[in-house]
Amino acid sequence: MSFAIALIEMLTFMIFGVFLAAVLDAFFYRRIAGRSGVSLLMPLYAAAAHLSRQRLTTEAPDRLNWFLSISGFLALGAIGLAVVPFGPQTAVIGMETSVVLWGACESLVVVLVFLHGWSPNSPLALIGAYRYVAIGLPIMLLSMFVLIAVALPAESLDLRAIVISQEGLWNVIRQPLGLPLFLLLGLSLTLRGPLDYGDSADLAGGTSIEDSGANRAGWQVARLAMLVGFSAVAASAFLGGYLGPVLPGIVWLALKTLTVMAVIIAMGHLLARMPVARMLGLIWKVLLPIAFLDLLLAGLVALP
Amino acid sequence: MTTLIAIILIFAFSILFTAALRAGVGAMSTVPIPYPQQRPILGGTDPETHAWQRFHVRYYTMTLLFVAFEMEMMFMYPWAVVFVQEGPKALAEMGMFLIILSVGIVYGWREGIFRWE
Amino acid sequence: MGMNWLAKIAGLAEVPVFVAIGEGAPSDTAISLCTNPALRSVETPRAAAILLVVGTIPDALLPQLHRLHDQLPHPRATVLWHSGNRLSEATTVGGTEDIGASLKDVHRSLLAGNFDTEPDILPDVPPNEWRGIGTHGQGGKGMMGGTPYGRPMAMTAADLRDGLELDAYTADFGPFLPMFPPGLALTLTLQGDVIQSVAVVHPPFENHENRGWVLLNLLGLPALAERMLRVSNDSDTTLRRLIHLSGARAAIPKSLGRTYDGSDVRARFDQMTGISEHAMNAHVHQTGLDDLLIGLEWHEAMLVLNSFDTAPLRTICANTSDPEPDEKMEGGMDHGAHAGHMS
Amino acid sequence: MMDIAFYILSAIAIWSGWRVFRVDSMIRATFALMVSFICVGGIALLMSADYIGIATVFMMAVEMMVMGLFMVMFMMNPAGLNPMQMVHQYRLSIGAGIVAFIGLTVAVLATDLPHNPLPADRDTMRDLGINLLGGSMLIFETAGVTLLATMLGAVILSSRRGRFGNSDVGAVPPGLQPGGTPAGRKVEAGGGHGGHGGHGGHDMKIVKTPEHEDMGHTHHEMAEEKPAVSDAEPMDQRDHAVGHKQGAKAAEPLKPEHDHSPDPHKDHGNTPKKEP
Repeated sequence: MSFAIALIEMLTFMIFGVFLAAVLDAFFYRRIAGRSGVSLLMPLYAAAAHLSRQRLTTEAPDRLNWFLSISGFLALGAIGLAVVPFGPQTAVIGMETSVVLWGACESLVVVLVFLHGWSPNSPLALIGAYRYVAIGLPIMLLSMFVLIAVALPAESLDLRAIVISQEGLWNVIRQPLGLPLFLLLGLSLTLRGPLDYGDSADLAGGTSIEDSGANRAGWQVARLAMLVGFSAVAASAFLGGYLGPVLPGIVWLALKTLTVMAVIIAMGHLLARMPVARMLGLIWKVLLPIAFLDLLLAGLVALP
Repeated sequence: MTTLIAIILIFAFSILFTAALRAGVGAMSTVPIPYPQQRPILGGTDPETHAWQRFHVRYYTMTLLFVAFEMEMMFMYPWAVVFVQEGPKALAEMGMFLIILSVGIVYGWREGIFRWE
Repeated sequence: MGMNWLAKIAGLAEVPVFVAIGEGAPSDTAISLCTNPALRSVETPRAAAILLVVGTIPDALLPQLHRLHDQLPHPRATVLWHSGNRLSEATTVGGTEDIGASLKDVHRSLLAGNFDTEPDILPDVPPNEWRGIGTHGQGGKGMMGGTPYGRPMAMTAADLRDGLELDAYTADFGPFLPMFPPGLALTLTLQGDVIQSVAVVHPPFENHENRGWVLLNLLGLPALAERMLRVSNDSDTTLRRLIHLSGARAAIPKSLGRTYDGSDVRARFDQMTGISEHAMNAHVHQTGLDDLLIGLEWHEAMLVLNSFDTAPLRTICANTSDPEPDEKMEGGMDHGAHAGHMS
Repeated sequence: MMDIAFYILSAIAIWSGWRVFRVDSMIRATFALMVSFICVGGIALLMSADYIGIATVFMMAVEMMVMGLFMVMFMMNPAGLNPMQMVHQYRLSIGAGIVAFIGLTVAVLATDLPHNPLPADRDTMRDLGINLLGGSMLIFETAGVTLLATMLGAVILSSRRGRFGNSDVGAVPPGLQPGGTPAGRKVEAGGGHGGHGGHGGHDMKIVKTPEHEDMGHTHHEMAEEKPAVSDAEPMDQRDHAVGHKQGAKAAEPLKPEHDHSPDPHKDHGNTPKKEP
């Protein structure tokens, strides 16, 4: 019974989260672009416009993988949200190794974005797919390091235990290098701004260049769902999740998730994307040593 | 067990949702799509060949290094759980392990495998 | 009934427009389209409901326009603006009318079904006949031969960078790609995402717009790109500070796209975005596109292409040595096979 | 409940494992194998081996991705646009499959498997960690050194640049007989065939080159069942056509920094045999 309640809670959280993510995205875009006025319902109108158009396929596409890449991407975002505890001991997926499960989701995202670019049999989408893999793979190492670092003081790979371990002090302060590195992974998972190597403007939309109608709507929803899932994980791992005074836990979690979401969206609009070869070098030569350092510092701090 | 059920439910729901999006405006999509509409996007021109090809991956050496490195990371998860319990010994051991593996990265760097070959 | 409901909501959305720019388009086209709240300019025709032709597409590029038109999903419409083109069933909007309101009307009537969606211009025939050919009826032959599902497969060639012989993908790109300067169409041979050879199919149109906003967009900063279009004068210090903080300058590799006079993409980017006041005289008399693009990765190549104003880019296109004559000289042996398989 | 889940997961694992050999597209084959592994990971979850199960999914997703990159890179017809037989030496492989199946079944049935079900709340992660830092410490550090050797080996074998210069400088394909002249086609001076990938009809005059052996199989086993020679003819022409183009392009003046040394045989050494 409590499982069913948690599931419904998660679904509600996800629906509102996706909607708010779309609104926030439009808000930041307009603010930065200097455009006035924002309608809260714009994302809904845009979705309806997508849905009222035809869904096209290309010559000899891989239809099955096209479909599975979109629905699978959506599912991975939802699994991210499912491992997040909404309160003490209430998570849809409460298991001892939920951090590893989230890691598995990260690696499946690379597979699915690749498939999304592969399946239309279209040159620019194909370039986007391969380029995404180049960045999506190594940037996962960063997230593995920082998540292992947050697991050290908790003595557990369970996200519930990690949240409880932050009762005294949030990990964002205890391990200051962790959250920035983790946010970079978020930009990559949600295909945004400086790490959007799959769907970028120089490829006229990259992996989603051939998406029309329902496919386009589905892919956009899945990207937003991944943003929600990722932000909730980041809020739990670094900002103390549901912990907080007075208000109920889930409200705190929602507020923190929104904050992380806003930061990612703002970073996406404000930071420039460099050519992929430089980013590849940057990850291995600069960011990975920083992740090592993060783990070392976390280890020293956690030692009794 | 509940984990498995939750994961399966989430996947099933996502597939249903995506399928429902497609079914929503099904009226138009039952018509076969004519060839001019299927042509891949190149800005108005007609490609000679299929896009699927023996794609020249520019970073393939990096992927091999990555697989080896990631394999190593899997050892770190159980290590993280017992870190506090074992104390400095755990720190020293993992430090040694990581230093050994860093040699691999430095070597790859020196050979220029992080470039777009 | 359900459809009507969806159509009503969809009618409230910003109209997704794919813009095809032709000759003689006003130089403030990008500004007026992007500042119009009623519409949104999209990156790919697959996402568009309306094809907006601004300016006149010359006869040489009409086949490309027709192909582009047919790639839009139904329901779709074409709108001509400042254009001397004639397309069947297209709506023409006068230069003085409010383009946003007109497009919104067209979009609404399309959704409501008052306005028939435009049929294909081109005949419904596959690029090569394939149905029923071969043992599996997929048009292929053997492992790599034939035209499975209408097209042959790419074949191998040596690579510039590492000499691996993998497939080389040759195709014409443009002229209606958002990251290409309007009118420019190139034949590119790619291995992976690295450009192996380039030939000019059609040079860009004469136009005096500043491409700085396109560069910002290519660097992943669409919001700043729009801001740049909005501020008419260069005095927006917020914009300059934001560009500076975004690291856009550092994101461009050093000495990328250097011409013989010594300016590179970074310097041209500074000038276009108003970071540097220093006026450059673009000497591009000896530089050709082949000098600039060959060996570059796709993203870098797009940055280089958009770092030039139209006039120097036209000179560069004229300087580009065309590989075609060489080919005729070198390989006069099997042209029958060439024509037969490649068309 | 547990049993139903087990049977469903096993059925999907077996079915997708079978699809690996039946689909035409390398990408589909790769990711069918991934689905199979994911189901096995799910079965591990059922057995309360959470970490092992999820780590399997984690690793396999990444590894199949990398394998897919290489398969597409080096196999002809990577998307399976022309249907083909994914199994080399069809009869032999069926036989090998049956033998392996019987062997493994006998092994499973004959082994006295331990039967001590773990309580579901047992913290296996902690056991694993303590073991890594205790009794298995040497194994753990040895694994580190082994992985380092793997990294170095992978870099040395696949990177082009190295401390002794470019890897393809002076590389020649192996001879037909021990100590014989290098096999395969020389790079022609005219440049007209620069784009030829070494497959197809060009090499037909040489009866059996090493890379041809591979080709021959694929040709024969293509469901089409045509002799390789007649098959190769149209491909030959297409190669000519592309060859001309590329040849012409190679003749263009290139920028000096692009060290252009095409070696038409470089890729053959890397061609992976399909052994999923």
